[in-house]
Amino acid sequence: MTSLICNLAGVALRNPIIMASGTFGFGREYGELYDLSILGGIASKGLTLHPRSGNTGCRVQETPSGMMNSVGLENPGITSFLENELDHMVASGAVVIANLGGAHLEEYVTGAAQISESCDLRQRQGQKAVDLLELNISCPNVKEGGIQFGVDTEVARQIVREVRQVTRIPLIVKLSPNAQDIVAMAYMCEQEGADAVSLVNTFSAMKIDIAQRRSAFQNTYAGLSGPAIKPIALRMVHQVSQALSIPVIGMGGISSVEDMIEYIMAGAEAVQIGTYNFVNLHAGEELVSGLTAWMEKEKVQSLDEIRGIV
Amino acid sequence: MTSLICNLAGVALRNPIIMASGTFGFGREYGELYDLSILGGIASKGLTLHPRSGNTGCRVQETPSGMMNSVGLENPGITSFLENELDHMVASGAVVIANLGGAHLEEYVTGAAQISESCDLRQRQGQKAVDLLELNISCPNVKEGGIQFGVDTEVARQIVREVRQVTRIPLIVKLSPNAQDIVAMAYMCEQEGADAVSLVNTFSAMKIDIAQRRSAFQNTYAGLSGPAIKPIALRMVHQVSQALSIPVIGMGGISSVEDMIEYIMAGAEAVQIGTYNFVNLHAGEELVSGLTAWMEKEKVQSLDEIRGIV
Amino acid sequence: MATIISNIEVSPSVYVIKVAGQWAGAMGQFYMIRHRATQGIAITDPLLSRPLSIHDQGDDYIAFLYRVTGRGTALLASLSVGQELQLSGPFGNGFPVVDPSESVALVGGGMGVAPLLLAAKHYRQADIYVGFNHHSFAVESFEQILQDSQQIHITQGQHTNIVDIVDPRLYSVIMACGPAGMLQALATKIKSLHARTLLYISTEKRMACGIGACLTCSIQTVNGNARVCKEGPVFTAEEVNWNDLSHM
Amino acid sequence: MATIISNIEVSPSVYVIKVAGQWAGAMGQFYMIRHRATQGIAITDPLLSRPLSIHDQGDDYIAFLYRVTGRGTALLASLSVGQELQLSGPFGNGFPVVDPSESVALVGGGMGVAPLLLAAKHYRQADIYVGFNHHSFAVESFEQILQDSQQIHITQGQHTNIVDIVDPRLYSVIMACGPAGMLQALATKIKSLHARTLLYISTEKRMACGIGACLTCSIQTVNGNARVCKEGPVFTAEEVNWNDLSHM
Ligand SMILES: Cc1cc2nc3c(=O)[nH]c(=O)nc-3n(C[C@H](O)[C@H](O)[C@H](O)COP(=O)(O)OP(=O)(O)OC[C@H]3O[C@@H](n4cnc5c(N)ncnc54)[C@H](O)[C@@H]3O)c2cc1C
Ligand SMILES: Cc1cc2nc3c(=O)[nH]c(=O)nc-3n(C[C@H](O)[C@H](O)[C@H](O)COP(=O)(O)OP(=O)(O)OC[C@H]3O[C@@H](n4cnc5c(N)ncnc54)[C@H](O)[C@@H]3O)c2cc1C
Ligand SMILES: Cc1cc2nc3c(=O)[nH]c(=O)nc-3n(C[C@H](O)[C@H](O)[C@H](O)COP(=O)(O)O)c2cc1C
Ligand SMILES: Cc1cc2nc3c(=O)[nH]c(=O)nc-3n(C[C@H](O)[C@H](O)[C@H](O)COP(=O)(O)O)c2cc1C
Ligand code: FES
Ligand code: FES
Repeated sequence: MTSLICNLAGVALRNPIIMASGTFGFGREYGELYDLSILGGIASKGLTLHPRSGNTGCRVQETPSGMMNSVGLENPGITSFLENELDHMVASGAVVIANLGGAHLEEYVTGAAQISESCDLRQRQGQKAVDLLELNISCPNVKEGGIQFGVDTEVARQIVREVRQVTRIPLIVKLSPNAQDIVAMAYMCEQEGADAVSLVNTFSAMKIDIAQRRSAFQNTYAGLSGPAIKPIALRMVHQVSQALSIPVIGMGGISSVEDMIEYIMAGAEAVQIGTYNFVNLHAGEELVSGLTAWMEKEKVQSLDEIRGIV
Repeated sequence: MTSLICNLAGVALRNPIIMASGTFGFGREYGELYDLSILGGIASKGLTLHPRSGNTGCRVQETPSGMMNSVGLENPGITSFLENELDHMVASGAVVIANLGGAHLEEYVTGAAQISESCDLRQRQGQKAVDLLELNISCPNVKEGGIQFGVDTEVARQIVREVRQVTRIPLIVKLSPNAQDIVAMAYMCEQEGADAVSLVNTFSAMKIDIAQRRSAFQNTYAGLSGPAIKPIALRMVHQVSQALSIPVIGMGGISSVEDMIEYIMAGAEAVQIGTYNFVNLHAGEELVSGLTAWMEKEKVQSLDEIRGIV
Repeated sequence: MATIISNIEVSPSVYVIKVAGQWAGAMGQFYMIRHRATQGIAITDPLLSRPLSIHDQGDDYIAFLYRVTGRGTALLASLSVGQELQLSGPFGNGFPVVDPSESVALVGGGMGVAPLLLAAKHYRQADIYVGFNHHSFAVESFEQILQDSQQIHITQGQHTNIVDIVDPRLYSVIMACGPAGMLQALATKIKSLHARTLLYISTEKRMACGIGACLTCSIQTVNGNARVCKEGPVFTAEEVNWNDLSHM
Repeated sequence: MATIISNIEVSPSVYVIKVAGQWAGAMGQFYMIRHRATQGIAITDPLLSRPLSIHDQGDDYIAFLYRVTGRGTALLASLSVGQELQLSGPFGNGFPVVDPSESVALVGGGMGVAPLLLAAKHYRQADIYVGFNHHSFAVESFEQILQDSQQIHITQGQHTNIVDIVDPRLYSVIMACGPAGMLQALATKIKSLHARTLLYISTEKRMACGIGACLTCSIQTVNGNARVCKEGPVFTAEEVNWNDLSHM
């Protein structure tokens, strides 16, 4: 019997396939297309303490084998998430990951505390709650003039440390590929008590509208994702996996079973699927059944047999 | 009259289109396909003090809209270059850029000195020589266990400083996108007397051969180039152009006239064409005539009108 | 996957593509269309699907009217009969079904005529106004379904504007599709004539998912953000922010 | 750009594609082939061209025999008559022209038969040995050009090996193409029989440019590195490093 179960900080996932934050909403829309309970997990749209309306102007551009987005963390805010979305996510049957963003340190900490308290309460009432918290440290720090938190290890350390203190929910830190030293960044997360790291978020990138003679995005730069970035993201996941003892969740451009296997062979405990959800609306179900089929064909009974083999 | 002339450290190029190092050999092969004198410049294959036979095993893999290479600086060495290739490159009529690599500090410095002395001698004899030296600081530092020189600004500073001291040939420093802080790296080059910077070299990346359960490349990682990287490279060129007063040469994935215009609008004085030479063997001639046609159509008389406009 | 039955250039750079099968969908809804070279070969460029409104439907086909404006539509135009497409949909809210007592006009500018054919099939009594900067297209398709040839009004050429020949006071409801500028001109005309016409517009915005999950197609409305792919593409002129609509 | 005249599956997953035009090239040379969906639409995936040996040539066409092994060849197989390809070539050294007095054999394993047809057209007296693991293909093309049907020898199935039925002592020159293992087995057989046969092999290596500029196709030889696309693809068995050849 092949088993796809994987384990993240004591949370068992049916399989290592998680839908990436910002590409799956809160699961409602994809839930109309297929049964979400077959998924390993779902990461919510990035949440912030207060509702955000996101960026104005163009929000998406296609690039060679990739896309750039500048959604700007449009989200209903944590309170609304807890009231209107969490029940629905829990009911999906997949492991629920709340993805947390912020524009400054206090926003992260207050947000984490709010999610945490609300989930404690739910649990005392016997309700299922958020299984894992994914801390997105790639947000621009508005107090420091827009520099990304996730670039400098010591700046990021402060967030990880303080968020860790306010929550007992198992903590994943989601790393930015724009980090100056992604291995040092990941190692810092392990030191500060993170239960796992996930990588990569989108690459800072640019597209110029030559007819208009200005950036295609009002924020000048935007985030690159999709198959184009896979070779770089895979290298980062490999480097980080070699350096850490906590689990690593790999992502960036995954569009096939073979791509997932590459990440797992590079050391990933689980993987996330982002942009491919747009290219193939049934990505989740096809990858889950495809992974099972691959394991049977290759006579791999557990992914542990191949994890980190490279 | 539209003019495409561009200027790099006092060296006038017919147009801003330079063939990138490692993708154009020493010009011989492409010279059989079209007249190289129409090009702005040609950067030689990366040269090292001694001949190198390069890496063993697989050297190229295709990726989504990109390619990875692990040629490993196979080259005939500087002495052979000076004896057997330079005359031919000079005869092409394009500006000649010698691209210099090295496995440790002394190799860079000795190599730069050798090229420099030989070129001084040629000039005293009334012969044309190397017009520009392009210092590739992305090579792995074999003495320091393979870490790339181009990642840490202070490590790179030493090379730029010492190479600058041994040559009067105008110096371009070619930056790695794997640099921890590419703006700081570029600024260091300006401080140390570089005449220009060029970017980007290839991104460190990985591909796993899942059937063999090992990396597709013997060196584990290899360098990603091509259209896939363009959005990230363009962002870096924009950032660096904003920070520097010396000219910036932009590259990464250029495959069309529109791509070149994006780089120029982002601030590039000139551009380099790499991988696209493989996709379209007549890339050089088509881009030169395409750029002229574009300028005429858009009524742009000089690229200065649009350079850095974004 | 769906098989192409025909793919015909009906006017310079404008095509009608017909795809086999029974496809759901109502007037004003759209499909996300992606060209996969061959079943099973994953091609990652172009990556995203392109939104196209349902132009026409039959028992065994669905049709889209499109203009070649970039790589995706150029690729689409290069496909021949028998080749396959990836179609997902129908998505979006579509045009509203209003009471038969309302007097309805349908106004289309350029490619904006695409979703109106299905609307015309529903509103058989509606007056139809279509304007083209250059060549006209799809006009016969409208003529075929109309009960009275007087129902259709056409302007053609860069110096005429379809909005000029619409008198909104004649209609309690107008449904329109076309460039943002044209839609806004129509809204302004309604206002300045103090007409009490309710104007529905079909909007466009770049999309990634098409189903409401990615938030790349958000626009500003008086009720906060709305997703063109989910709450739209049809909005009332009252609720949208014209400035925001002019950004693609 | 070149127009496809025919693209026929001659055996499971093996195709012959014919492209219109007068194309240069000699036996053992190859072309770099890229599938551009439509003239003027830049598609960047797949990015690189694929090397294919010239299989056959006529006054107004060139033909390639290929097996679908990945995305590029699968795309190629999906193309229909009238569609366009980007062809660059001919590249590489090709098989040597030896003195008519030499006794020549041509040995091909699997897809290795592809470049041998042109060689057989040149060496009309040569004996031909072709081996297939599963289905055979291209055999009739050889038969058509041979003067004597006794010249061709075929093995088929996984338990036979074409090398077993070649007696190298009968030939002063053998030209061979096929999997690295087969080529090495042939070289070993020549050695162990103390035959004085000169063995030329056509090698394969992943390529980016195809013209000698990128050095991604370098292999080790007794004379230092050589580029498969420029100094090769044909080398003598003496000069290559078999270990290196087994890496793609
Ligand atoms: C709801 C909706 C319905 C539409 N219905 C039709 C129709 O029936 N007929 C028709 O011809 N066109 C229609 N469009 C516009 C059509 O989607 C674009 O013309 C098309 O996506 C352009 O793709 P391209 O690859 O040719 O252009 P490119 O410029 O190469 O496309 C690059 C990217 O930008 C997006 N994009 C570019 N222009 C538009 C646009 N105007 N709207 C949305 N995305 C765009 C593309 O989808 C792609 O992701 C509709 C758009 C929307 C949002
Ligand atoms: C000089 C030469 C002549 C050849 N002649 C023929 C021929 O006549 N008929 C034929 O069927 N095949 C021939 N091949 C092999 C053919 O090039 C590959 O089968 C083809 O490139 C595979 O492409 P793909 O996209 O289907 O496979 P993929 O595995 O998807 O290709 C990925 C990348 O690897 C490269 N690649 C994969 N396999 C090979 C290979 N065996 N050799 C070189 N590159 C490879 C591709 O070119 C591409 O860049 C020849 C190879 C060489 C070097
Ligand atoms: C439209 C879009 C929105 C995203 N929003 C978020 C977000 O809110 N929080 C976050 O951590 N990552 C966000 N991401 C990043 C993805 O979760 C993922 O890290 C990235 O896209 C790389 O994976 P991919 O190449 O599979 O898409 C977003 C990505 C896209 C494309
Ligand atoms: C096969 C190959 C070999 C290369 N060799 C060198 C080299 O020797 N020295 C160097 O500075 N850059 C080298 N490069 C990097 C290119 O010059 C260029 O910086 C990079 O490919 C990005 O540009 P592109 O996307 O247009 O290819 C090489 C790139 C390729 C693809
Ligand atoms: S296109 Fe994704 S939400 Fe509308
Ligand atoms: S393929 Fe570029 S040198 Fe041979």
